[in-house]
Amino acid sequence: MEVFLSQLFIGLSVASMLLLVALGLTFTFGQMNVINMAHGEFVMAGAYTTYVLQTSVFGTGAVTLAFGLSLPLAFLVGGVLGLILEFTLIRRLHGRPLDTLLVTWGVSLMLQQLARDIFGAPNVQVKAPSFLEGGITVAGVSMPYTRLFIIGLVVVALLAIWFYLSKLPAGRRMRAVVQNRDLAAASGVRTPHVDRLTFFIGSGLAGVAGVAVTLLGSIGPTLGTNYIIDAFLVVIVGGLGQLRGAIVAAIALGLANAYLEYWTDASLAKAAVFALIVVFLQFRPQGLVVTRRRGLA
Amino acid sequence: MTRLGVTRLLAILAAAILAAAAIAGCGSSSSESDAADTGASTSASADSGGDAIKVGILHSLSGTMAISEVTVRDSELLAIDEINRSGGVLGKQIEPVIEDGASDWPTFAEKAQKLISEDRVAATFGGWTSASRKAMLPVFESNRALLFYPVQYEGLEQSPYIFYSGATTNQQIIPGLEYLKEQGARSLFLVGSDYVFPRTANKEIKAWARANDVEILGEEYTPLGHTEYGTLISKLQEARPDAVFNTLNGDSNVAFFKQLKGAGVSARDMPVMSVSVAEEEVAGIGPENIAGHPVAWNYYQTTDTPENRRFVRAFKDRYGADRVTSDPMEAGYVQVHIWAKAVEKAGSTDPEKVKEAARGLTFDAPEGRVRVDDVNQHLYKTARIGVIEPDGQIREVWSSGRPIAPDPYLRTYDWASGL
Amino acid sequence: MTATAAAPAAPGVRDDDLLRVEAVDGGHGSTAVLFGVSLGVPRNGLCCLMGRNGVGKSTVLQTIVGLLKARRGRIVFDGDDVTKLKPYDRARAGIAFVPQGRDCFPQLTVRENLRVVQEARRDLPKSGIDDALDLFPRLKPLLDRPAGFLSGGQMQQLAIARALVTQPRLLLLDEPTEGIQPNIILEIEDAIEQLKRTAGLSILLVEQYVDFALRLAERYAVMDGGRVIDAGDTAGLADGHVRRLLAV
Amino acid sequence: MSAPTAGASPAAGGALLEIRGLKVVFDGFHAVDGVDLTVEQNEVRFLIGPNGAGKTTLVDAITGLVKPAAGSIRFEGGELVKRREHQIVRAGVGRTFQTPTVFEQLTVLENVDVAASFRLGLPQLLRRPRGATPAVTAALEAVGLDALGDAQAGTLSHGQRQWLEVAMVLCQGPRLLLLDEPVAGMTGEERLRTGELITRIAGEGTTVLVIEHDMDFVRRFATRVTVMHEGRILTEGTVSEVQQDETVREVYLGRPRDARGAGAAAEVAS
Amino acid sequence: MATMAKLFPAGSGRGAFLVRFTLAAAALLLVAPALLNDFRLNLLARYLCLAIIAVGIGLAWGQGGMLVLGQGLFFGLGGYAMGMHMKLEEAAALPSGPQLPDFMTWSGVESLPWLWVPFRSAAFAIAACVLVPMIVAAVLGTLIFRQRVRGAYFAILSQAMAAAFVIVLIGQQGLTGGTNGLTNFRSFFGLQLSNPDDKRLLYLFVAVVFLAVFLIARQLVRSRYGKVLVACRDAEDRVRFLGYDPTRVKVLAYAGAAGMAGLAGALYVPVVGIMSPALLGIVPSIEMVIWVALGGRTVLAWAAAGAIIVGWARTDLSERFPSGWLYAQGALFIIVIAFAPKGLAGVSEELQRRVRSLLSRRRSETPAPERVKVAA
Repeated sequence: MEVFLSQLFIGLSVASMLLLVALGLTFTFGQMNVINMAHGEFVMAGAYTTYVLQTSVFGTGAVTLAFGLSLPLAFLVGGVLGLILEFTLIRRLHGRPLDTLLVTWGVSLMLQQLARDIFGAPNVQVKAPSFLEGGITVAGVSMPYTRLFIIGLVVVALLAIWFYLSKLPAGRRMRAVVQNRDLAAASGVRTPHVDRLTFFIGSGLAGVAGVAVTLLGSIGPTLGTNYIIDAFLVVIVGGLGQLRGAIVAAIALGLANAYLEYWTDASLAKAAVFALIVVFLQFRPQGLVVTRRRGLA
Repeated sequence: MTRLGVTRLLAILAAAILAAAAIAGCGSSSSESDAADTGASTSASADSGGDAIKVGILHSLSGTMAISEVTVRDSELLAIDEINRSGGVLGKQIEPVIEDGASDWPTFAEKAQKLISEDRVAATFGGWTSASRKAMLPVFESNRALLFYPVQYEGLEQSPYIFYSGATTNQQIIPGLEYLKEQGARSLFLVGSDYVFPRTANKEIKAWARANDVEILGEEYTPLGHTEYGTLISKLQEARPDAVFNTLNGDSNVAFFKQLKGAGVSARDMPVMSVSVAEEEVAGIGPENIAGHPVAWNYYQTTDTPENRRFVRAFKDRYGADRVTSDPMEAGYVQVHIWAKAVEKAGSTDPEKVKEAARGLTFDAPEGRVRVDDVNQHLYKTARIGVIEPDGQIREVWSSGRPIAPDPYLRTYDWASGL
Repeated sequence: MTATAAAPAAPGVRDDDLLRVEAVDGGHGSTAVLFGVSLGVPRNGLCCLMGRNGVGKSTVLQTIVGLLKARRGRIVFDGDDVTKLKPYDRARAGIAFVPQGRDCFPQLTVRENLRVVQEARRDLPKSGIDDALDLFPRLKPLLDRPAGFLSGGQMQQLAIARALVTQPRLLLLDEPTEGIQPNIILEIEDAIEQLKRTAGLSILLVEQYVDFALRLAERYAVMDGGRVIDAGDTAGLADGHVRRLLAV
Repeated sequence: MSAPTAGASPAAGGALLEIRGLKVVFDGFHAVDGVDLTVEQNEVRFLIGPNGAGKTTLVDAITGLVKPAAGSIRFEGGELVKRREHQIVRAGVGRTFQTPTVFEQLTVLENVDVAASFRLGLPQLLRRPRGATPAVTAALEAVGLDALGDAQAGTLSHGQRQWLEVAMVLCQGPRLLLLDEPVAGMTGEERLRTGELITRIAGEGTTVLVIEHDMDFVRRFATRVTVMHEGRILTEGTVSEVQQDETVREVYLGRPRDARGAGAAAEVAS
Repeated sequence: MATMAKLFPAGSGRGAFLVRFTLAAAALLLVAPALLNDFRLNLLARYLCLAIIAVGIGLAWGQGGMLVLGQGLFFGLGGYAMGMHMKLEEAAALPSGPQLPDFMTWSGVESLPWLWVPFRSAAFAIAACVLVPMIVAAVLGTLIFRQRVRGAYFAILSQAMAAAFVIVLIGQQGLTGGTNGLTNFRSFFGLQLSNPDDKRLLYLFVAVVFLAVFLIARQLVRSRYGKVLVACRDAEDRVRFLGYDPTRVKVLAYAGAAGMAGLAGALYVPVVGIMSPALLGIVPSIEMVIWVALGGRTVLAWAAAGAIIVGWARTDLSERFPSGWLYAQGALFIIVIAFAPKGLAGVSEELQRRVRSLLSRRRSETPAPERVKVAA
């Protein structure tokens, strides 16, 4: 029972990290049909933002302040990178999703090398703020504060996205463009602006995920590659651009990983999860959540 | 219309770059084959003709392993610089030819071949992972060329054309185990990355444990680059071993130690003995996450010898005060000197003569005196156990006191007879 | 760029028309559908575009809105050449489009469907939504329902309401009564009649109910095979002439 | 999988296609709402009705493109409902599309050749076509595209694409041919030729079901006409019978000018 | 000027192809061995292995529209099949001991795993190099295509399969050699891999296989089947209504590409002397597609050329700029894919067209005919 509960917690925390990376992809993949392989590098940029704030700007004396500020700043950094990418390349590749995949992969190569040139090849270290040290134990399950914080961060991110999409005009525009791009354009919605904003937010979320990564793992130029494929699988299993689907898929994959790894080992669990996904797509080739869309023509 | 024009222009430009690169490749290859020693090379040195002796430096400068290997390249270049400033070898300057293994084992093999047959290097210093060494091994053997390999490894190998400057099992892992046992550990949990070094090392550790009445409570491997250690840590917490023996590699250590600390497991509760975590890695993991855990090596930046003080100062002068030195870096530094000494002694860079000259050669290394084994071309090295301090340095807490003879096949250990 | 003032005016196009489509070629992707289409919508008037299925009527509308590119010819709105403008800029210039069929933002509520259009621009007053709803009172109790769940007729009313929120000067209506239950057709027709009386609104209507269309129209155009085969003023039009052209 | 040979079909003059109680639902919208339809051997049946009546959806259901919610479709006695698209084609049902879809990267000849090769085994498919086979030539001649054999299909006009599509179906020798608005966008002369072609095809033993709006065309070439409206069969009969039918006039041509209330009521009733 | 015109023949008929193919074959079989030293010739052999993969990708992606991002899986299956046989041959030649491949000894495997047993037979190993990848591809492809999974979904799924394959390979060290992979080969069907003359023979063998594979693929593309495949790429749903099952059509191309990748893997092992998971993961698999994109996805010869050019540029650039060449690589991919989607094939076509029109304009003052093909 204890094992069950502790794996449940671990599964959820794995899921939260997956979801944090996948959220941004859900935006860019779902809205614009862009397979952004450089998304992982935006995560990396977010992580390095935290590092720079902590070491260069504030010094190690104000860890908590630096960490707190890194959340909005990493969002901004990721977002601006996304904007640049959208403006220089993505919008020229409209309607060629497979080509965006290849092009953004080239971008990700360059960003990795850029990070290596700026920050050096070795990993760098970010201190976790002191309030995230330690953890609590509930019903025999020890829950580190860092993991609770990440779960909390995902919940906040989801709430913010929900609020943005359903309560703010810009969010409504974004949904309108997803659901019927031509109709939105013909109704006066400046779709390129919406696309740019979408990419900004999606990439910004990657930056935020980068901040979370610093609490769990290493910060190096190749950080993004560790997360990108898993995140894409979340998006695919969830269904194109479906927020609800992505949440369910992330939780399912996180739990599957946690329990399978407990019974077997990390390598086998990973391979088994891939196999499960192939089987799953046999039954739901479009993912968990599917919506019909109609075009004008 | 204008957009289309620009597009075409860019495309043509790209094609031109490519074509130029390809043609340049053809050109250089045919000319270099005829005059390998004078052909344009990637070397930084402008020396030409017969005044220089070329050596290969083959490490990953890109990809996942670049993190570690770049530091070894730096210390090897430092050693070359030192030798050149004191007159070089055989009166000639050493000219390093640097190649990128790109963290890709086949690339290591390709570049090794290139260094040997195109650059005609006298020797090559390179590699980090066992996989890269295994990939290069047949290349060096079939070309009868020399490779100096600077990293501790799993043993069970003895190539006539490889010099092993890092520790083999009985110079690092076994002392580490003995230390844990001395500290009262009666049960162990083995954690490693999923590749040859951890698996082979753990095989040996299990044999040792059987002979020493130490219980192995679990053995777990994670893929290279794995970053999610929640489940593994809960397995650890469940098994409650007296100590953990850690053969994780690279990035995974960062995730493992951060998450271990997050789970509230301290070095006092469950010390984790690492054999792949040196000063450089400690900086990436964050000293506060790993402080108090033991490591096993042959050298630390704090090792108290006059040679080391000189080495550390020279390194920091050259690369910056914030840089640290580590065991593989020291081994990289040492192996260049050993090669140079052997060449001087042999009076030639001919591999067979250098091998002959290297037998029994000694060198006062930063880690203390090392000696090349007569037979297996490994080094006699002093084993040292250290504990990581909160400032990121490693404090030596135990030492073998004298260099241990290398025994890659563990022939002198009864319990290892089945391996 | 080709059609200049010197080009001979086609029948059914006048210089002072609010919208002039001048010798436009167009189509979907690589498929050419339109060949030299010219037509005009008079200021404060209604032009009725007729023709059988598949002759290119919807393609004309989509080209006017900018969803499809005109390969040749030009589109002039209120004296300005809008041929190169993006759809949203044409919408901002005052062209509103009610596409054929049940087209909406299906997962947005009825209210959101209207608000998203109103909010897309700073210059549109919120009251525009109420005005549009006054024209279709049937939508008022459905405001919080996702538009995808509306019936065909309700959706069509929503589509027209959404177009009106943009306070257009030109309204393009693509078969607003197609496949819709008759009592709602009446309401839609009433609304169109009412709109036609609105000062400053011109309408280009694609409609298969010839009688209804001709009764409201000042101008007509008949298409076949991607070409306008007949166009002109409805005044003095012989009864049956258009019917014959449509060959029903 | 393999279709019964032509000789095995039921007695001549019997029902070739029998649809019973067919329903197709999209998101709660009943596009086809309980259709019963019987098409006899060798007839040219026209299917007419206003936009949105469900004609194309009916053809989609016959050819397996949409899955019916209920009902059965029997072709030569065999049930089509559960079969996949290509199996239905192999059973002998060919169709064209409202917007003609041809393979733009291939030449006209290759388009038809691909269609004609559908029963070939893999070894034959892996061979290079050496010139046009007689069936391909005949089909191209039938639609008058024989001169354009080497042109890329992407360069064809709308009308030519429709011809090409017809040729592609023709060379497959289907026993039931479903044409979705084959003359849309054609000139009068082209229409005439198409009509004659349809008549000829029927004379050679292929049953043809045509969706069409052009009443001139219908009058000229139809033997029997079925009228659909709002997903149902409104009526069926000869051209003149249908033209006399008051309800048909109403749904098709619109209400009389002044029939505001009454006309609507009549329509709701139908 | 007349020679210029000859260099850019306008026709693409049989004669023109024969000329070009003969020239290419002569370059590979005669010129290259004469000009290149052992090291460079061996590199060329390696690029030709990669070019074989590229031809397969050109078939599946360029002709069939399936973006195969996981060809590493099939490359690896073929490579491991051959590597296993070569390892066993060597082990059998050992004077004493358990006659196991070296890595098994140090992984603690005591008897030969059953999976390895059939690979003792050379015939089985050779057949398995091609057939195992094809069968795996056929099964996976049938499952995936039947559900009409395509486009980005298929791409990412195929990528995930390569990733899963690598994880399994690494995890089963006793069976596969783990991260190290299979290495330390000495002979290949009697050829001594340390002997330069034998390596030259090996090069010739690889070149002949490459030319043969290219011809087979070309035949496939030009056959009726090739036309159906293109039809599937452009309008899969329409193909159903011609009575074909697109699943089968696509599976055949997918399996064909897999077989070619497997064959390439089998040749790569003796040429390079190593087969390891590092060659098969996500990054190498994407790179395979990049070669084809760069060369020109719809033209087989250019797809193969793309592999050779990128391979060469990679070796050369990384020699010249060991630490900075990733920028160049990334930039090149971005420029080509974003701005020249037809790759070098498109660029070359455009250049030829310009040269031709320039020539014909000079020759006679009549204007050059309008280009018929419109760039996509």
